[in-house]
Amino acid sequence: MSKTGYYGNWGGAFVPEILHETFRKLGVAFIEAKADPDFWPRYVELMGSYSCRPTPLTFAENLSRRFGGAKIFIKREDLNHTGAHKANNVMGQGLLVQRMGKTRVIAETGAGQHGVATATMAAKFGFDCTIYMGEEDVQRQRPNVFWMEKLGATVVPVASGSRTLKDAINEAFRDWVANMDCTHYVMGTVCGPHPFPEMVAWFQKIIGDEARRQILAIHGKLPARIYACVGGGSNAVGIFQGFLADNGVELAGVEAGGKGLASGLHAARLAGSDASPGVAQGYKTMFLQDEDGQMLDTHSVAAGLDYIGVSPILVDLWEQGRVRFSAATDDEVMAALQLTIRSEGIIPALESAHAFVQAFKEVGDLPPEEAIIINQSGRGDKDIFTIADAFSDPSWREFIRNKGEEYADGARQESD
Amino acid sequence: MSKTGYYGNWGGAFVPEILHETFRKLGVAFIEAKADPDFWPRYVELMGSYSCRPTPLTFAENLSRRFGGAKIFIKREDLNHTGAHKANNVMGQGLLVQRMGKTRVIAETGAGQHGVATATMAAKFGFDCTIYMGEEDVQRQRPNVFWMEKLGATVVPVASGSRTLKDAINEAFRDWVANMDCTHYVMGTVCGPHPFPEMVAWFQKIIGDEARRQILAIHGKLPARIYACVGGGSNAVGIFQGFLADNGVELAGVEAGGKGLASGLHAARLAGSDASPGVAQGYKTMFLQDEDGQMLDTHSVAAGLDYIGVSPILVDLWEQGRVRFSAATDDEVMAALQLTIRSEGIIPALESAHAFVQAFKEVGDLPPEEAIIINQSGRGDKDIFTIADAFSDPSWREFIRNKGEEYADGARQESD
Amino acid sequence: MTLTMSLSQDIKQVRKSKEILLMTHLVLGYPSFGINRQVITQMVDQGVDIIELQIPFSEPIADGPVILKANHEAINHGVRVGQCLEFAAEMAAQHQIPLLLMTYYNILFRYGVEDFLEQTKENSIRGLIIPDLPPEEGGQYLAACRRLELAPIQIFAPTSGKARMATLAAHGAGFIYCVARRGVTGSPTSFDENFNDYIKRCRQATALPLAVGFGISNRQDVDLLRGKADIAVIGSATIRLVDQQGPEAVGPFIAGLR
Amino acid sequence: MTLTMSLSQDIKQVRKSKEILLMTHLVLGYPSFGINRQVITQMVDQGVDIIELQIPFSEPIADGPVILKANHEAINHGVRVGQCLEFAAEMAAQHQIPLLLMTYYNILFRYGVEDFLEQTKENSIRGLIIPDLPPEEGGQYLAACRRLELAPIQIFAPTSGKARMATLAAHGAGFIYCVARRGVTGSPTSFDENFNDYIKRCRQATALPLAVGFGISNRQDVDLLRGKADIAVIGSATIRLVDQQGPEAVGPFIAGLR
Ligand SMILES: Cc1ncc(COP(=O)(O)O)c(C=O)c1O
Ligand SMILES: Cc1ncc(COP(=O)(O)O)c(C=O)c1O
Repeated sequence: MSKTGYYGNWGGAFVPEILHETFRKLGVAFIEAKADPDFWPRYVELMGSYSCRPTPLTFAENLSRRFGGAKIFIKREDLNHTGAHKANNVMGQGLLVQRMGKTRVIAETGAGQHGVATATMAAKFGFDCTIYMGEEDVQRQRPNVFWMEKLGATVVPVASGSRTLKDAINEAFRDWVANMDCTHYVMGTVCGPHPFPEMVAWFQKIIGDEARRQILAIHGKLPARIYACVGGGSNAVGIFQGFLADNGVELAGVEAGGKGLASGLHAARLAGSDASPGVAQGYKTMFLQDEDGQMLDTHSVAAGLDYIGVSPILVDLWEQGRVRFSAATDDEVMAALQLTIRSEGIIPALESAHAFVQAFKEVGDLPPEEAIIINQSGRGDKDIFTIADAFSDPSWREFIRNKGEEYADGARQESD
Repeated sequence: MSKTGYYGNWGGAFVPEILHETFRKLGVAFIEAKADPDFWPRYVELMGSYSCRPTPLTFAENLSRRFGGAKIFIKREDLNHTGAHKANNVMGQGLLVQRMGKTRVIAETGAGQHGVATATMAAKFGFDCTIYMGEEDVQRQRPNVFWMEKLGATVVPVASGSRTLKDAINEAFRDWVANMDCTHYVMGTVCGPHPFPEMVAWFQKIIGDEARRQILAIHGKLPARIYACVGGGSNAVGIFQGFLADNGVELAGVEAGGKGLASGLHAARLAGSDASPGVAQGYKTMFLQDEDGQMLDTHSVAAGLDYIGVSPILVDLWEQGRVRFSAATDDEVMAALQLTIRSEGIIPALESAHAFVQAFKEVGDLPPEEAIIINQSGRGDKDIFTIADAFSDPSWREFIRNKGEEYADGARQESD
Repeated sequence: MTLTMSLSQDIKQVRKSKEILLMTHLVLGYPSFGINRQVITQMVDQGVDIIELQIPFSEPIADGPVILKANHEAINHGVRVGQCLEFAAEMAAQHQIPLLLMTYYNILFRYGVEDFLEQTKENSIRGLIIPDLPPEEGGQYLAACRRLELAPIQIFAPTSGKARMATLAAHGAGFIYCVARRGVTGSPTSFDENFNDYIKRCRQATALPLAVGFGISNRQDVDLLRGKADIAVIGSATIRLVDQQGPEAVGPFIAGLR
Repeated sequence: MTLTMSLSQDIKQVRKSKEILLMTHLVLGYPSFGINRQVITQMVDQGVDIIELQIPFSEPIADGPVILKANHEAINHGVRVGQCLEFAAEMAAQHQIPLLLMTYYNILFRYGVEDFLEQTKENSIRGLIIPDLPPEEGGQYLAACRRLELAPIQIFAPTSGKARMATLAAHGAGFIYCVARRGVTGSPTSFDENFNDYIKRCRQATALPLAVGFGISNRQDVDLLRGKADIAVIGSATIRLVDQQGPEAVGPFIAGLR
């Protein structure tokens, strides 16, 4: 890092003065935790006994055969407790919160995955918990809201702005500036002001540590390429870290191409040319914004990739040429999802399916003695409403209609 | 076993002659697999690389503190790929099907969990797959039907009888007697004709093997008691096997008490006195049946426990006094579920929550230096429709109603 | 048919005068005992040689949709095992052809196997078909049948090998019920080369008469069995007929079969 | 107020004749530039001493619901940064009190920090408040402000320690904006013992005038600040007023504050 909290030209900590001290203390706590020889082993132990780390590296034999190129391995973050890599970061931050003696956590959530993970962590550690979620996402991801509430969290629908992830982040900051004495803000990805990107990256590197060990053990050598979807960038940075020093390993980030880069309805910051440098939500990165610096609306079939900014760590690696970026369209994602489900009996999250798209496009070009790893950041069954919608599944629709009528009848009877 | 396929007085193989040869060959294949020194390691490797075995043994610190008795450990079968212990059995049978050279699998399913697991296995192994599911269960468990279909399976709603699990089993047998040359019937639990109980128990013993090793490593000695819910009995037999020889370890099976044993609306075969010996679905066990031997309707909030019969292995262990049985009512289950979610951030399946009920009732009586294990057979997020119904969650109802209207509007527009 | 000798002897006796015998089937209490009576009378009048009376069971694993539905509806209308036994006794008293009980093992098991068989004998029923009771599981049943001179009809299937057929034949009496094909009752069977080989294998395995069932529903099917089997079994076809056209249709249907 | 000296000197000058100064705030283009004009005229007429003109930004992280909504609506109605700068120039030409720009850093960053500040200077704006730009990140901004003699208003918070206040004060000019409490703009503040200690700490840390903002909405609040702070900042209160009672209500409201 050239300057504290910077990755090349990116990152920093653009925070209101009221949070200066909070960030200072957080930075100190994080440095102390990193220096504490017991901390990382405790984290690994927690992830092993509460979640199911190490998560497997699955050989996708059928997909490999189909594409006839390199062997395809899938890193199974979907098998984590709560169903995604988000658990790694959240449980790590939970240990840090405990260390700092705080009693309440807040978080933003888009897809709901980070919200569920945070609410879960809060239940386990006995923290109070409030989750900010764009009103539109609350509508789209009701099952996750249900579980957060059952886990004891208060879910606050955010009605401002585009009523999605970025507005939930703003709202979480607004809560934090009021309550930072007792409250920790559990940032969900490798974005936001320093030390968040560094901290989240540190916890998520458990993915890369494991994957490196696993591929060497199974395949006998390093993989040719690694594919990861990029929303904020935490799962990508997590797995990439295991291979950054191995220059022979190509690292590929895949963003949300939405309805196509030309359509404007996407969330591609580094693939394509719609993004520009900016400072918002406390950090400097490439944002999807207009000429004035107002943030744009983004679109993706995957709520977890539907975000204006991207990790400063990744922007730096992209500028260095170490990580390359591409985008997968919604349609490509649905096709890759379908193929993966049928071929391997594995249901990637819509977010993760983006990584599969790019891998499928390219794996055939590699020789069979090579291997690639796709990071499956989460499981797709959380996305049933979105996936069933996208497939326009008629019996699902009928089921929901009947269920809706049943509830309507119930409500009528109660009011009689 | 006193006689082939018998556990004391229970078990056997009451199969139509047309299947005699199929069962003979299956028995031989199973014996050969057991004798093959490579088979079990291959199975363990598959479960490690495709699912996330060994599944963790999680110390439930908050629950332990709350009840103030023995330490509570939770065996996390919910973290398996597809979300339940059913995967163990299914993947094991998949290897056996491969060995036998068959190309198609069929299965019954109640909750849908075994159906999803079988469809998943079929996708991975490249088998054709048909799942039989009671029409009522198809209605109740539409999300699972959706995933089975996406996994490439044909789901056949069974409209006969009580249109639930037992009828799905009958229908699967009817398919099998027509197609046994190419087809294997993947029985979902430790029931049915010999060698199914023995075979399913063998694959599920991976739970007990792991749990024994884990509790000794973590707790330093054997647990005082083990609790498992009992539908057919596969998760219970799976974990109990690790401790059968340890007479100091009490083994407790928990059945579905439904609306109470006195109400008749339950599925308690061994707790309570409503069941009697019988022969149906190919084996001899304790059934919920009337005086003539006609099977009764059963009830449970947990579809996976809602079954007339129970494993002959468990009936024998119960007669021997080695396993004791109790029942948990629907209401107790919802309370235990809620408490577990809030206290530990863990969402047990409704089935699994039955085991938690009995453990919570008793754990306070044990001293703190003892430990108990609860087998969490599956995760509860599959049950969102049932759980949200049971909690009468108003915002969930509203969400479904809106979604239903949205679909209805879509349908109207299409037909315009 | 005179009812003096063993069931197999009786059958062989009749076979001398008929190229092929007819065995029909019905589910007791479906759609009602009254209609069962009408149907049975017509069957006997039209020269049916043996009738299989199925006591309904809630889990009829070997039966296809038609018989399955009949089983469930009978139970749902309250039909009890005791009623079925009484009705069988009434029919046996009234009609001079061999009657058999067909049901699943749990019905006997719950009643008490010995008691059930004694009652069966007392009711003048000649034998039983229990499709989910292989001889390995049926020790008590087989012994009691022997003692009571009831015929425990054994079943051959196309999947039964030579040794297996020998075992089954050794336990059997009355006749052997040869399941014509894979699958459950009620769907058509193609009587092709494979079938002929199968029946040949059956013949070689036993001296008992051979009945062929599963999928026989018209004269053509029956004709194809002439010279191969001793008894043609009409199962779901009559139930379907009664469902669709009422009990009066049974007589003409039977008359047209042979 | 004569506009000849540095902003802080100007403020100190006015303070000689007024026990407390008033600084008000509005969001440019909300609800419209026309209404902004009316509101500003009334503010100036009623003796407001400084006005903060907020250029709307899509992610106003430090603002509460009222200002947040104003930001978003302005942007949704198409308000552009260029228009805001022109409007600010027009107001500065028209009114004889110091005007400040308030916005978030990205607005400057996208425009080009130097260009933005030069334009600001040219428009006769006296200083800027950028709540998400701590001095550690604002090197270029601070240097350009110094060069252009613009006041880069620094912010103290109750959580700022002694050393931190010293650092901030060293970078600041014009006055120090003391955030009265934790939280965002727009909700009430209780001016208790803790607050008095806090203001004492602020005083000790700097010779610059102190403005106190966040949650000041009536005469009572302003009175409590007399003798403690130099400037009382009225933020969300006027926006709320205009929303609810229209721009005419602003004059009487301001008149009643002091
Ligand atoms: C399953 C899954 N994958 C990926 C992402 C994107 O986040 P990131 O890029 O930080 O990994 C999310 C965010 O919600 C997610 O839920
Ligand atoms: C999660 C879960 N637990 C338990 C059961 C009950 O089955 P068994 O008793 O065979 O473990 C089921 C059956 O579907 C299940 O899905």
